[in-house]
Amino acid sequence: GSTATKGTPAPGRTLTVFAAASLTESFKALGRTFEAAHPGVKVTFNFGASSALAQQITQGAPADVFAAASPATMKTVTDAGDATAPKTFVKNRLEIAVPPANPGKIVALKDLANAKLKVVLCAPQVPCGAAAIKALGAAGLKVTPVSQEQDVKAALTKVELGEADAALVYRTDVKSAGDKVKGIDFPESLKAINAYPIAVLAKAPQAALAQEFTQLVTSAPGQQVLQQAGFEAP
Amino acid sequence: MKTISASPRGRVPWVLLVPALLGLAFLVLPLAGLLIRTPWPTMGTRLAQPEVRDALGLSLFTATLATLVCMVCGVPLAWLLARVSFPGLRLVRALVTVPLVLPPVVGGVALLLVLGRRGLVGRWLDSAFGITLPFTTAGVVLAEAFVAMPFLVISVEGALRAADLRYEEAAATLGASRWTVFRRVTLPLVAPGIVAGGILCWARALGEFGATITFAGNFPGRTQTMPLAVYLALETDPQAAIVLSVVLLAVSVAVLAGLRDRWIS
Amino acid sequence: MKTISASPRGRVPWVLLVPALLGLAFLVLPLAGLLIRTPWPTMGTRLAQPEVRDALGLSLFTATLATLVCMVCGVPLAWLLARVSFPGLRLVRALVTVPLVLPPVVGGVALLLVLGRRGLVGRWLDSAFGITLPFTTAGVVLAEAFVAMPFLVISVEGALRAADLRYEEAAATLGASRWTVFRRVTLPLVAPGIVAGGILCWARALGEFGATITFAGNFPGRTQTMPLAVYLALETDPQAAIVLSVVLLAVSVAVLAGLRDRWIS
Amino acid sequence: MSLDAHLVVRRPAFDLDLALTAAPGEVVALLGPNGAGKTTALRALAGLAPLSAGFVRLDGTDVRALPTELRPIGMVFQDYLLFPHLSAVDNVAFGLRCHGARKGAARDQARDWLSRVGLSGCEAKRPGELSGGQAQRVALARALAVRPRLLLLDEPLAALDAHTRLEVRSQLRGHLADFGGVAVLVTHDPLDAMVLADRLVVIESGRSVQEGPPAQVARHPRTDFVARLVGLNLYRGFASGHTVALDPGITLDAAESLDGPVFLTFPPAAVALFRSRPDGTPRNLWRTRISMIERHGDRIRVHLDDPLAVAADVTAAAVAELGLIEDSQVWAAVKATETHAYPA
Amino acid sequence: MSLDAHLVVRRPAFDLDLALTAAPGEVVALLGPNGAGKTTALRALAGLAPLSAGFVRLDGTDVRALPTELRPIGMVFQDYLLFPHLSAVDNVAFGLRCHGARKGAARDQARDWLSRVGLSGCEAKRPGELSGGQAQRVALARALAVRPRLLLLDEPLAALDAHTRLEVRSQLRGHLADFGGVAVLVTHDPLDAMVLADRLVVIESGRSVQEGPPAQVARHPRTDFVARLVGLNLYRGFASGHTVALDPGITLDAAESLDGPVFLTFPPAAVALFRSRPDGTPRNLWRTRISMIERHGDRIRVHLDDPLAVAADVTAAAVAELGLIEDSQVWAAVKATETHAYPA
Ligand SMILES: Nc1ncnc2c1ncn2[C@@H]1O[C@H](COP(=O)(O)OP(=O)(O)OP(=O)(O)O)[C@@H](O)[C@H]1O
Ligand SMILES: Nc1ncnc2c1ncn2[C@@H]1O[C@H](COP(=O)(O)OP(=O)(O)OP(=O)(O)O)[C@@H](O)[C@H]1O
Ligand SMILES: [Mg+2]
Ligand SMILES: [Mg+2]
Repeated sequence: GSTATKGTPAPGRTLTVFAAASLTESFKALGRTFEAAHPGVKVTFNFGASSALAQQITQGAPADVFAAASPATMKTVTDAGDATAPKTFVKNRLEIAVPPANPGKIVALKDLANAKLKVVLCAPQVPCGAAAIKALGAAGLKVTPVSQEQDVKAALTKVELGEADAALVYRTDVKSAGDKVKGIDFPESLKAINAYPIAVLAKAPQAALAQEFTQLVTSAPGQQVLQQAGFEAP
Repeated sequence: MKTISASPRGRVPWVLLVPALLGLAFLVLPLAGLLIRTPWPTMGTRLAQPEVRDALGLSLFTATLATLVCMVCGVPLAWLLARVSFPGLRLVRALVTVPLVLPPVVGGVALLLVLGRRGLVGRWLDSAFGITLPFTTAGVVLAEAFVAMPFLVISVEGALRAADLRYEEAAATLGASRWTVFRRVTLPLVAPGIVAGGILCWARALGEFGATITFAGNFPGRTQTMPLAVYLALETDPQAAIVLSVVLLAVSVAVLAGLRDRWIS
Repeated sequence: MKTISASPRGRVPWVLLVPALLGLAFLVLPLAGLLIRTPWPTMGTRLAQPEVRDALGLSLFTATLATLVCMVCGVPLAWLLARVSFPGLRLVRALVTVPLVLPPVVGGVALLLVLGRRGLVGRWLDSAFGITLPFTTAGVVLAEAFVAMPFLVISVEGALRAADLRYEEAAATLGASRWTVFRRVTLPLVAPGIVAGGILCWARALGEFGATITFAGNFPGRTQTMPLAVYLALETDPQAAIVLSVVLLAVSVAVLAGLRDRWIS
Repeated sequence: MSLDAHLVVRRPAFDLDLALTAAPGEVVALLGPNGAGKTTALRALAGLAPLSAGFVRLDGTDVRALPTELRPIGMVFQDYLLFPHLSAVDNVAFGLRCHGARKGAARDQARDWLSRVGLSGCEAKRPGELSGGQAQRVALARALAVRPRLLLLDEPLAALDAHTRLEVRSQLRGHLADFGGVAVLVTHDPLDAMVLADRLVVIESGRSVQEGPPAQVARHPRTDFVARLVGLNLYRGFASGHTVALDPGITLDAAESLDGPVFLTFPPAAVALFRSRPDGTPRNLWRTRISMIERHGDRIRVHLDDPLAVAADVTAAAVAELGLIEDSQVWAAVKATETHAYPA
Repeated sequence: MSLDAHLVVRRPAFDLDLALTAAPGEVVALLGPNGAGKTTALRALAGLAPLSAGFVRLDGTDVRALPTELRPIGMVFQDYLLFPHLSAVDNVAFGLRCHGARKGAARDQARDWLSRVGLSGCEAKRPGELSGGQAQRVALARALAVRPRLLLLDEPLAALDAHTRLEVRSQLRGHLADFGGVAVLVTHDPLDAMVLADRLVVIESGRSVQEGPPAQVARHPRTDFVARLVGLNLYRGFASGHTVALDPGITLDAAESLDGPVFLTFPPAAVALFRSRPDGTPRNLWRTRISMIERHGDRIRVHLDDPLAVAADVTAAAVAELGLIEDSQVWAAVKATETHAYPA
């Protein structure tokens, strides 16, 4: 099957969406909705790390829409002139993820400062790490993690496998992990909300469709799908 | 009548057996860990998903093609490094290891810089021939070949260096040109090394992730290979990721167990 | 007096030279792309950053240690696969390639499942000896060794298969035990193959990213190797990532160019 | 050390089935045409070729289950098999070190052995830098250095120049005489075999066809191979008294009087050729055809074929005088006193 | 094809400097002790060993700049170097295919060559499954099959059994006689050299020490190596008429009358030994010491050393009668008619 699809043009028009990996499930659902509403149009997704997608776009990737997991990565694209006027379409909030049994007996953010606990945070370079620093700073806490993870999924994995007693991750991630981790909400998370921007790209081959897709994402039905996955309205 | 073995080749010495078994356990136990965690009941339904089959097929196809590309270019390159002396040989030999050390994602970026639509060579390919490589299946093959070729080159070069040069001399006295010597004497003599290199190359290409996703993107059916599918599955459903990995493993182990002994003997 | 070469070894045939040069260009051009994009003026300040030096030092240290671990276990394992026949040999040989095919992140997960705090073996290590491997430098070494060992094993096995067994027979008639034969005859005879395998192993360990970050995490000075630093730099500052990659490359090319020819000759 | 072995090695197109015994101190030479199984027999003794059946007893103990390295052997291979990564002296020291000698001591002894085979000065050379003959001498020194009790030599002198060969041969003889072990020697040179061996075992197609002390084998060959080796014409026949009836219907008179199946031999030099039927009545006289004439150094060998294949040595003068040419008819005569018969 | 070469190969511990010429059709035998540089000379002719200086002219054209594969050569290596991955027939066919033959034709020819060297039936065997002698014959067939114009043979008969050796030698002779090219043959067997070669070149330490037709070299050896090879005692001396003064202060009478520096030879069999000074006045008589007694087959060789190193062949009866033992004093006499002098 793989050879057959190679280079074969879609029968109708194809909309290409570059989206952060964390949007995979919700965007796939939105894509199906979009296709249903636009017969003959096929939506193809390129999910990956926002930063890698940004690299691809600045190197001339033929994309129509870019949905990033942080304003910073979107900025590298707009700075390069490949997109203008990004819009925030969802926000994401931190939660404390702990193993279901909660061996560290964690109930609030300040418990993470306990030096005996193995806490993992995201690296400061990635959005969830930046958010964690903001939240901890707001709470005036100093937490020494055992690891600064490359992305939020890596942090979550550590908790799922019981390697870490706690991690600061997004609500959406806690939600997608189901019953393998327990999420603990904490008030300071309001101080560290991460925004997801979306933009139509400057050289989009299907600019009109791209515009419609971003409208779908920001529309009420679109927001409903996203909020089911744990995102919050912008 | 049963053959009595008259040449029992001594005991396998402990000092070799113990580290070998340790090494084997180290390589195989994590796999056991994975297998224990695999949600077997869902296996069937996963395998039935067309996306999984697409990804698996694409992986096998691109890895095999990438291995062919590597063979065609890499074996001659290894020969050049092992048999011809030219100025700068040492540097070239060290440069060949570059893609090995380069974090694959950076390798993907580097490929974009050269072969991307705005890249050094890619710009020209685009304007002259209308060829763009990124985000195509051909791009996947290139990304995999870039990452996997050094494995082939280095192990084949090692095999060439260990080969007895005098057979090549004998072939020359029989009127064989260097090409004939290469084809009819050198290649068969270092066949085990080439098989080993090919396996390394194929397996590395099959497992390649970073350079592929960066250079070729992650489009199902076109550039989404199994490792990419695993990566996305990890985002949404870690169990599914394990299942996909196990499928990839099972297929590759089966292919290797099936093919390799045929090549070797 | 200058030596007149009386044995000009024919021309290098085109059919070998062209693909070899193509292959070389393919491997080296992306590097050139990187170098062109490198913001050279900032190089000095980057290198002066203690974090970069830490990461580089840690990378070299762990890759070297991982290579040693792989040598100690992997060479005997390769010998076992090449010289001893036992039931299940084919399967074991195929299983050895598993870590090669496994997407490294999944490899890291698999390692956690076995050697993590709650892992099959890790649980016992923890309770009996108080040893936990994840998030430690030892964990980095293990993760790198896990990913890199197959390269060593497979290329050494290839070299062993290509070696002339009769020298080992001759050694046996002189009273050499299998261990002595291995140490004093087999090893020196396949030295080029072992060097090649060692290089593959070291380079792969040096460039290892996925399994390391998954199993050992990412903490500057303790588990943050260069590839991890590069990856994180890519998130915020692609230029910095390129600089770091180039540093990693320069160091590894220098090490390889310096050491390898010494081993080879 | 005594040897008592029954070596059975089965291969798709070849079977070795050889009983081999040797008393302590005895040197046994294996002779036989190319591909007869001599190397295979040595390899079986060394434990390098698996026995399909049979046994190898050294001093009464069966060592069949013993791996090669535990057998008290030394072996010189037909193609030397010097370790290419070790210098000559380290090649020789290898076995000594395997038998527990310290590095320095082993090297000293090895140097000693090298000088005994005339290679002082080549100590540091790698096998790739040795000439063929030098390599063979290193291989010999390497095998002798471990002072084996069963010494297996596969054409150990084949690559040596004529003079060195004489020297190494006489050294080897001294060495073999000294040591109480058994030596099994493969050689193609009848002189080597005669000089070095106490007993010859002739193998053809994997089977022993004749055994005995060198002189006896040389006098009483029992196969064409041995006959040619020692330079005799050999025939099978049926004797009644002095008269032996050969297969092609010819009768010859022999010096011995026997009855029943016999072998009959005479040297090529005992054959006289005549253009026409000679006068007198030499009884061993027949008409025959010259199939080939060869010059060997200063003597000329004439091959006769019909009715009896005979080699005759004549002088160049005779060839010229008689005008011998290939395909012509001549009369051949052999004196009965030079014709030798013994029971088959 | 004529050959005119000056081969200079410099190595750390060894120098070859050899002028070698051969007329079309000529067979040149290189003789010399182990390590003399024979193999090196062949490799230099083949273009496998780089010349430090000199030239290799074939029919007048210098082929020094020509790579091995373009030289019209065929080579038999001392250790055969059969391709281990090809069957015997494919080994022989290899060169034919390199010279443009189709696969089928090459195989047919190769089978033909194999049967000529007596190996029909071994076609499908891999080198690892051939015996040493079989391998050597395959190597010979492989080199001959390409019908080279310069044939380089490095001890091509060393591993053959005595009978096969005779056969292959006579075939080789026929072959060499047929073909108009030049053959350079390295051998340790004087008989091979005598039978096969038109001219001998004796090399010692990389230098030619004597050249000439076999018979002349055999009669007039000029170095100890050659003398031993052909079994003569050789001395340097200064002649005045029939009297030759040798270095140790002994004078011997020779058959020839010469003046100036000469070589003097006599065969070991020409030496008579006496317990006490014999009566009469044989002029070539001196008192000497027995250093060693050796049995070679059926004759006994007595080595005398002081004042002149002489080999003497005597009968077993003489040894017993005279009670010859090592280290005892005897009188040695040589008839002047058997003593042969020629200018040095
Ligand atoms: N590994 C093998 N596999 C199959 N056949 C073999 C193998 N080795 C030898 N043979 C065959 O077995 C027979 C005996 O071989 P062997 O080497 O013992 O002969 P040999 O008496 O040593 O001869 P030579 O004097 O030529 O060295 C030959 O016909 C040979 O072709
Ligand atoms: N590759 C080499 N490097 C250095 N020295 C070498 C090399 N090959 C041979 N020699 C030396 O050169 C000399 C001549 O060697 P060569 O092989 O030509 O001798 P040869 O006449 O063929 O002797 P043999 O009769 O023993 O085969 C020897 O002393 C040998 O040790
Ligand atoms: Mg043999
Ligand atoms: Mg030689």
